[in-house]
Amino acid sequence: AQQPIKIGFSMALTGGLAGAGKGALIAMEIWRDDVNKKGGLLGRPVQLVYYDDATQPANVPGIYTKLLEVDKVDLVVSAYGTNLIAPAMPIIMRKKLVFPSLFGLGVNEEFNYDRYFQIMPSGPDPKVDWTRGFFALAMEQNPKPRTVAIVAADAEFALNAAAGARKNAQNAGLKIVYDKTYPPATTDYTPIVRAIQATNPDIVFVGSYPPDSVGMVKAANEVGLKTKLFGGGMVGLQFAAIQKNLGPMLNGIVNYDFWVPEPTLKFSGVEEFLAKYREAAKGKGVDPYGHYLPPYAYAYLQVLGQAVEATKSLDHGKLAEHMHKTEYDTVVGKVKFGKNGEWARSRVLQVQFRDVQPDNLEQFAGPGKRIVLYPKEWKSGDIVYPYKQ
Amino acid sequence: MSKISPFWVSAAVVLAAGLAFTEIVENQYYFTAIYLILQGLIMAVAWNILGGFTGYVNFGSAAFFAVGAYTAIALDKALGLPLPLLIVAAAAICGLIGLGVGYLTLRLKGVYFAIATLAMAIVLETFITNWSYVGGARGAYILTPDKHLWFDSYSEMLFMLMLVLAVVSVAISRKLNFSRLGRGLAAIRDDEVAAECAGVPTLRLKLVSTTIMGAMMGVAGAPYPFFVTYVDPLSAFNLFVAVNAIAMPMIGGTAHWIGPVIGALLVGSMQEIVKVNISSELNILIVGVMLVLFISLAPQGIVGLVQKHFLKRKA
Amino acid sequence: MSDVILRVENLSKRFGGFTALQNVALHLTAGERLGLIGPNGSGKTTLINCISGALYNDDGTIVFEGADITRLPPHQRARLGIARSFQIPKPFRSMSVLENLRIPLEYAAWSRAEHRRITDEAMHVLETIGLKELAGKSSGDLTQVDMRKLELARALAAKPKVLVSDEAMAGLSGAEVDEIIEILLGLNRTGVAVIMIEHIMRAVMKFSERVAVLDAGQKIADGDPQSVIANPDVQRAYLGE
Amino acid sequence: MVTADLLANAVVAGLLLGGFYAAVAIGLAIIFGQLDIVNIAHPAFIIAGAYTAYILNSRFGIDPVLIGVLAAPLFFLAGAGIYRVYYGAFERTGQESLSGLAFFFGLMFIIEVVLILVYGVDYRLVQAGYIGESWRIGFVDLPFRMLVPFVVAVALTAGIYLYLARTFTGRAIQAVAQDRLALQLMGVNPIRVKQWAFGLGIATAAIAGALLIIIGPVEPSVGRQYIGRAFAIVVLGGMGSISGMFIAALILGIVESLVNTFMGPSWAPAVAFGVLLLTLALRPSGLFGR
Amino acid sequence: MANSLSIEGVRAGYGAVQVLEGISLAVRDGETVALLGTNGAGKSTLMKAVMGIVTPSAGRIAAVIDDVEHDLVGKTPEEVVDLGIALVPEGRRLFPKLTVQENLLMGASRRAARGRIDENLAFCFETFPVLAERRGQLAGSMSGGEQQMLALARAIMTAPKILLIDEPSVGLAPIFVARTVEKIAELKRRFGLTVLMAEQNFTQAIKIADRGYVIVHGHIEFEGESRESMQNNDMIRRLYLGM
Ligand SMILES: Nc1ncnc2c1ncn2[C@@H]1O[C@H](COP(=O)(O)OP(=O)(O)OP(=O)(O)O)[C@@H](O)[C@H]1O
Ligand SMILES: Nc1ncnc2c1ncn2[C@@H]1O[C@H](COP(=O)(O)OP(=O)(O)OP(=O)(O)O)[C@@H](O)[C@H]1O
Ligand SMILES: [Mg+2]
Ligand SMILES: [Mg+2]
Repeated sequence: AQQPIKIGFSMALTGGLAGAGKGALIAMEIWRDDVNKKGGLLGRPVQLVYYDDATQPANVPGIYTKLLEVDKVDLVVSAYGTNLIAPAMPIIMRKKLVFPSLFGLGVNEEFNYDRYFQIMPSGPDPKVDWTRGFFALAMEQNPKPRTVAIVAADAEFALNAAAGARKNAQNAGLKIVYDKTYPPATTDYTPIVRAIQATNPDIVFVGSYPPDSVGMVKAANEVGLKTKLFGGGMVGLQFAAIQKNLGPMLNGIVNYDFWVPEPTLKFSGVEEFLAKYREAAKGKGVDPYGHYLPPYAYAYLQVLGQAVEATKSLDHGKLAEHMHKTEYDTVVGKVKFGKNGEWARSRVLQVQFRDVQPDNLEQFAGPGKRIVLYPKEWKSGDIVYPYKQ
Repeated sequence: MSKISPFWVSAAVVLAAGLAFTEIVENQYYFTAIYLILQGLIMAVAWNILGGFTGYVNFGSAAFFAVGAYTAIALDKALGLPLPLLIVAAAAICGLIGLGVGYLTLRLKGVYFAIATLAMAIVLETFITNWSYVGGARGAYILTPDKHLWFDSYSEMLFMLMLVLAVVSVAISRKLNFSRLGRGLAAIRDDEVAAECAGVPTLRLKLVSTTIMGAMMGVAGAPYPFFVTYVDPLSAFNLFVAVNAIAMPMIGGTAHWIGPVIGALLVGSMQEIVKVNISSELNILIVGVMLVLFISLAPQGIVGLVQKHFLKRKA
Repeated sequence: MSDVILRVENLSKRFGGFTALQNVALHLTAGERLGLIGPNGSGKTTLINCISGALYNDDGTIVFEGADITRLPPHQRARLGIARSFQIPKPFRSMSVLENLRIPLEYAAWSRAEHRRITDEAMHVLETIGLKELAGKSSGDLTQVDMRKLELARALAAKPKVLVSDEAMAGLSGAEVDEIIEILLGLNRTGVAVIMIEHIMRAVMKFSERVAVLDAGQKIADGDPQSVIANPDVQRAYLGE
Repeated sequence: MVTADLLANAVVAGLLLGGFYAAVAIGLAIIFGQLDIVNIAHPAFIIAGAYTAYILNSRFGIDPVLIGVLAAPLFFLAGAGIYRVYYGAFERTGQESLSGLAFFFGLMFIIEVVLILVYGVDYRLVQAGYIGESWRIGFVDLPFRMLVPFVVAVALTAGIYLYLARTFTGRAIQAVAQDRLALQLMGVNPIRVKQWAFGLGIATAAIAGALLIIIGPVEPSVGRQYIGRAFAIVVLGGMGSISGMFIAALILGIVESLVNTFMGPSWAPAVAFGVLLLTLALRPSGLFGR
Repeated sequence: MANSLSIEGVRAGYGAVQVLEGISLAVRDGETVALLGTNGAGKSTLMKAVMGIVTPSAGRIAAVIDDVEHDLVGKTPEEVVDLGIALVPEGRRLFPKLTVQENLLMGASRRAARGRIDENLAFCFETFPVLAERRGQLAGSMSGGEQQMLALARAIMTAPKILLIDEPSVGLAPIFVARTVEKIAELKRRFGLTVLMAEQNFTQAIKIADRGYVIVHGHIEFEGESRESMQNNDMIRRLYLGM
């Protein structure tokens, strides 16, 4: 038999990011099986070599050196999340490897590495593009909102998203009446929501992680937060378990997303992939539907695989060249990378929760609960505004 | 001429072996793995100076480590100082914080002191989280320079640097252990009032030991940004750093300078081996089981176990 | 009274609302042997805690060799030459009996000790006290009485000018009490002033040149032993006749 | 912009939060405060309690508080068993409590990973009728999500307080760490007392865990966030004192809430733990230390 | 009902160190027996052996409690205490961080003692008024002598049938030594207590002791069947009376 092609990476299987990391791993294994069923790459079977980084950046350099020096992998892809992607960069750069990356926000702004390719559809100016839609939607409404409150968790992604939001708000001429951050380990969010309410903002932008997203939504409901648009950068509202628990409290929230089962987003292969994912995810304690990250985890390997097949080589120079100029067809739609390795055009969706029923998981499997409002190209419905008055 | 002690001979051998290692071994993986073990070793040795010799438990080790790392980040960004100077600066600043912690011992004993150090760590973490110059909660990127002296790679240089720092730390700890100062510290650990009344300047000694501990931990943290290239408060104020700093001396034995060294080498290398060989959540499980087993089988640490064995044989 | 080595004036100490010592005045001349007695809880230990610095007094001054030491930390007092034993023994438990003595020799008596021969000096002290056989024993394993002897030995190792012995003889048989008295007398002959706190009246009478009596935090008598025990107040409060 | 209603709400929210903190810390007040066992893994037990609540709630729809109460005896047994191991390894050989630290760190990792292996790392939540509802008195909101934990915590604290102060076993629990032999000379078996007390402490984790998951989503490693707070509360309260612990928990809750409302939540940990440091500086053995 | 203690050929020690080399003695019902001996002779070790704190390597220790005989060897201290045997240990062994009152109540943990709390508490407070005054003070901050009183009082709170006292007068002022001895005698009268007492203060001990033993290096060197025989013994005179 042929020597397998080894693809190496580090992944968070324990620790803070493990929820997403394990989902990603399932998706990547589905891709491996799909490819191997079709005869592998360049006629060679594909093998994944990975280690758990325990969501600890300190582990990452060691893992990638091991992958390269001991396991002698042919290709590498990144771990999940900015904090765990960045520590691998110097090692990858020194070896001049192609580095498909999974959800790192603006990592390449620091490194300017021309073989870095980011699968997250945040766009050429990731931090700003992220919330562009949220504010664009707001400014279309009548009467025009005038004030905004920005609140974010003290952690990498949320702060970057909030920084982008600040820029967008300024560009839109909104007055920022509240702009604070909170530690992710906060237990009770009602005091924060009350302080926000005291400034009476038209819009509330929230940059948050799963536990605080839940806390914020619950507190907003309990306090009866009166605002016209609420959401924007809340991680966690994309996950089925949290959606089920929050239920009707979600209605009206406008939040970013990357893929939802709306008719406008039926890319080729995504349904089949999700069906396999649902099967594989059973009993693994990960998101049962996997709408958010897994398709992208599948896609970044798809891109790599397609590049290998197209160039018929494992030469990183050739691969990089191909990846820069080609538009790829993946389960997350057409992917084209820009100069800095980000998507050439942003496709951060803004979706609104609609008509959510209590205590029902299945409702989120299909369309109608998360309406795509932005970008226009993928729009599946109209905004309900204001959120709560 | 006085005889050269076996300790210094072995120290020289270790350093020479380290140098030879960088020459012979091509596989960069070993350098990163050993770097982490040595980092743990310095932290453990430092913790033990206060925790083992003096009897004051520091729960805030991660804060010293992180402040060391952030000192390096800030000064690298502001002045672009070379690494050795950054290390010296980190030692100075963390030494000062250690001195401050030392003053806590004036009134706070036992667990009250331990919790105060924990509180101090959280306060410091909040400050760094809110200090945007070094990236705040967003974290800071450090681009490692291309220069690495005569070494083949930057990680080889970091490895050698860490080895030197580790040997120096162990030497300091050993010196403390067997000196008049060390006996003074032991007296403090046993009974502070009795020590004072026997003429031991307890405050001064405690200040010396907290300062050395702080400085040493800062030294362990200073090269870290160059090792990972991206640091955020969450990963710098890391629970694992604090756990290892405590667990390694406990497992090795706290009363003797060699204890933390043995503990760090044992636990550290086990962790590295498990990390890359058992690639799943099981690795943390194994680390957990290992901690429980080691410490249950040898509650006085490995040194304690060996001593007991010898005592039995002698008797 | 020119050679007063230690003088306590107006000393008061309170614990919360409870006054343990009130306006106590006491002096000690160089080379003197003072017995300090008083009923349980009268403040004897508290007084020497204040003198040694283990506690700080609320009011009053303590003067040692002409210098005010009221606010000096204990280790500096120990270096000046005030050594004490603890009534409830406080050995350095992780150390052997011998190592226990190294501490005061290396710290309190550092300027007076012969640096190279710390171990010999420690052995010498142990021999005097009669703990030589136990030199290598872990100090935590001693019997109560041996621990008290160790307390005394550790105080001696500080090479003091004033030695305060807080019930070092408690629990000893008559013959053993005599031994300890001999040791203290011997020490006293070398010029060391001794304050002896003891409830064994036979020992107090045999040893003291002068006796001071505390009761409920106040000094109620101070003078030559015979007249002090003849004092009706002392009899009522302490001797119970 | 300090208005009366904002202030009142902040204080009330702080009280409610503090009540929950008391439930988190009360087990430690026994295990750490009175038995002198540095049980770093206590928050991990609380997470285990939260998962128990999650599992039974999602499967049978039982109320989480009720689950907590029902699970408490099981946790008690688990705690008693763990104490046996701890005793065999450390106390029997006369080790001071410090060496147990590494043991409990290990235990913490084991609990976390076992939860991960069995239930994964996804965030878990419970469903109950009162979650999301709130009760409005004047301009003060009382969200049931916080009020229910508060009430349960107060009941738990009061119960344990009375138990420790009024019963012979309660007093023995307070005494056992001070002198084992002395306790034997009172005719009491210190190991049994400790085992009982340790079990009791762990049993409270079942209830605290249920409260935790009522308040917000839980994943196996979130327990780590409570290590600092829980230990700080016990120490601030003066180690063994239950009433001191309760007051310390309320203070911490109120301080955090006030900072969150008026200063910027980002500073809450620094202020809360700064208060702790200051208190210790002024009262080195906590608020109600002996 | 009779309570007595008998010890036959007991050997015991610590690890490799043998301390008791075959000790035999008896305390008969209602007797107060004094145990004398120099520092390190083994008095405390003997008491620990009775209580089950050290395990004898040979010999027999038995107690008759309310006419029922119990073999004490192999019993844990709490089991021995539960039978109704109490020890006032050397070094006091109080609970330093509990208050005086709590220490006393701890003494009454034993089931048989719970019914007599009020009576025993009153007796203790009458004997040592300072304990009543300071009932809220932490035991650890009491003066040395006060702690000794508390230790004795706490043992009385266990409502024992047989009381072992390791040096009751250590650290007590003469006035309290006299009073303590008197109260032990009163306990004996009131409750028919059987007492074994190690005591260096010979003149006081002899006031209430019915008989005595002298231990030297782990052996019973002398057995005095009466007060007179004790007072007239040469060894005792040498050791205790400074002659
Ligand atoms: N920390 C404290 N808090 C409260 N009271 C205290 C404290 N320390 C001592 N006391 C009280 O002060 C009084 C004096 O105690 P001290 O130890 O000086 O007595 P003493 O004369 O040495 O008695 P003894 O002969 O019994 O040793 C005692 O009643 C004691 O209970
Ligand atoms: N825990 C221990 N470990 C080792 N040896 C011990 C221990 N306790 C006592 N010994 C030794 O046992 C011997 C007898 O001690 P014991 O306490 O029985 O004497 P004692 O007659 O009560 O004397 P004292 O008058 O000093 O109380 C002593 O030589 C002592 O050193
Ligand atoms: Mg005293
Ligand atoms: Mg004895």
